[in-house]
Amino acid sequence: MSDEIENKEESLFQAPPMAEQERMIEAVLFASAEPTTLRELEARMPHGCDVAEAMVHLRRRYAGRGVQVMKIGDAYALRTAADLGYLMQKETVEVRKLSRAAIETLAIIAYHQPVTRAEIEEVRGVSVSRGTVDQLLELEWIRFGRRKMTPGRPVTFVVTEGFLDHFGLENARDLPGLKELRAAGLLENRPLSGAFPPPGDTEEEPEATEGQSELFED
Amino acid sequence: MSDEIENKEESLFQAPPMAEQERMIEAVLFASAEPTTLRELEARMPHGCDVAEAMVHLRRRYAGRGVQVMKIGDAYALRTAADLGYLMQKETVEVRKLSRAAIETLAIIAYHQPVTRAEIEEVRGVSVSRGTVDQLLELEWIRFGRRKMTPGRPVTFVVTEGFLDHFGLENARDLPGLKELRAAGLLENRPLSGAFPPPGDTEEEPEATEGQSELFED
Amino acid sequence: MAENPVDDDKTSVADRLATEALIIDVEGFEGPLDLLLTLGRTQKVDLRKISVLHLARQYLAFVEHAKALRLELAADYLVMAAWLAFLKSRLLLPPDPSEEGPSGEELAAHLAFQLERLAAMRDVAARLMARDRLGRDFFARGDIQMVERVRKVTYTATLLDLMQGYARTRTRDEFRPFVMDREKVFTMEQALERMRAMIGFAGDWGDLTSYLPEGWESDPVKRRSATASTFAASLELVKEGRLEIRQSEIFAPIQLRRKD
Repeated sequence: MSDEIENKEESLFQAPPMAEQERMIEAVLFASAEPTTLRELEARMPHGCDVAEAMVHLRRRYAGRGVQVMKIGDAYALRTAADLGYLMQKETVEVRKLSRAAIETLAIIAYHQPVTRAEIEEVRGVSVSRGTVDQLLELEWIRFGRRKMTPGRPVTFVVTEGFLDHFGLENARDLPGLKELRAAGLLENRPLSGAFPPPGDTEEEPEATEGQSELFED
Repeated sequence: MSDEIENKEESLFQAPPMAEQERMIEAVLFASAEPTTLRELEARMPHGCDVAEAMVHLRRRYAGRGVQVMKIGDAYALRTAADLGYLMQKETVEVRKLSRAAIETLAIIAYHQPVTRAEIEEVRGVSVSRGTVDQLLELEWIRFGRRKMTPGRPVTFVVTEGFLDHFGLENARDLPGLKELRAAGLLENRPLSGAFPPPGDTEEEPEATEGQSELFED
Repeated sequence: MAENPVDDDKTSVADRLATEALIIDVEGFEGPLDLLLTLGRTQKVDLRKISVLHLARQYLAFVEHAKALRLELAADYLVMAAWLAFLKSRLLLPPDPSEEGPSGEELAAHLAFQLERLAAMRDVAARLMARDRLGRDFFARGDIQMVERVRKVTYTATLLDLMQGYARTRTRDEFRPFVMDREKVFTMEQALERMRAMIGFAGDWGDLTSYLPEGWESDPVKRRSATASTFAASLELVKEGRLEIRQSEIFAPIQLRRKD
């Protein structure tokens, strides 16, 4: 599209009043079960809208209501207020019970992310079974993150937006107790040569990196 | 004496304030998959609530908003305002899973890029249909890369920014390798059938040779 | 109970139950670090001020006890026991200045750190799971009914699909028997195909070895494979009634002739 046409369009379709913009994002958020990013909202709204400002108004309007505007990462979603959960027994979905290993692994990923498999094992002192990671991946609570810039360039795990949504977190920084853990130095990675070695099951490690580097050599 | 007890009981089970009742029906209507009747609402709410009155308040509150309380027969439901339907057009887009062939082709391109069609076929063991490649091009998940400096100078395929965006990757190099997939439980750890299949085990052969001949067809 | 050995017959039910309880206990721990954490908790102090020496003794006693009961202990537990025994000696002996690596104190501090970290992760994991959760405490829109019915098909796939797809193609590769690792294998199908083309010309008795494909005669591995498959293919053709086969005595050359 040439500049000229775009300019014309802008003047032809002036952005709707703020109250109307607020209605619009309200409708869009309402219609989708998944969190919607500001970018997605913008793409859907008429040209020239200030979605961020409309969101401020909308959040204010829903403050204290039975339905809330929740921020999840860069995205927003309407969710019922947590204190009314007891009214919704009919809607409650049975979440698959996670094993203790899966819960701990999830917590380690959330608090230490991005974290490699070897680091998870270091913290837990046992090897991570495949089923555990698999289960968390399938729930879409974790995903692969970028590779570590350490020898072998191991893949890392990070938590997803779905994780934040499920636990009602705006941000991974809002994880309970994160600040205290960090202040106590418990999130630092301090390997100590000669210390008790992490559990076995490491025979795959070197090979894995080999295969990978081969893949990307050129 | 008995009067006192009765009074006490009444105060114990006093209905929540009207503002709270309004919040409650708001949350229930929002979370319900179907329109909800006043009777159903009543059954879910604490004793002594006046659901009809709360509904009047709620309807008033939503008057003119992007979301409306609609009466459908005897039941109530929250719906987006009819005049904003055009904003939701994108929501009705039918989302389909990519075919297995397309996913595999896409995966091979992502892992081996830049890769030629013949190379994709070699990895997959079957020929790649034109439709599959076209579909991936149309989705803007792959694009043509530079030509290979091999006889025939075949074109190559690479993945796009759009691909990285869709799959939440920063870099195609962050994709986990085969060993890492196995470690995460995404790959069955089936034992490698020996290079020498037992004599009775030849029924797989024809299929395999078929793939092979296809490989060399063009 | 390990102090007065008794006959198997006389072992009391209580003893056996105790033994079993311990097995269950060992299995109830998720590895040595978990066991150490539990032992450490009995000291009832801040994990940072824990007596690693005392902890090491407790752990070693536990392992000794398990051994006395002839329990199978996972290798992990024994590695930890060895390491703790080493740590104990380092803590008890005066530091040797010529020795390389971290001191006993540093090792002990690190172990305390590991235990504290594990305990902290357990704690936050519990807090995380106790949060209000989607689908249990708060809810998404229940009815995602759309107003407009404009249909446009778009395609999607998740990263998991992608990776599983890749895994699928790669494992298929591992199972495809002839691509890489079978260059020295002459399959029966190959032999059969070759023989079918050749037997038309085999009017008189000819040695089996003369039917071996070119380039497969010298390398012993290839020769063996080609001979076996050619022989198997010959038998197949005999069965089909297209070939005759004979051998004058054991280990004598095998001869073939077209059957008309």
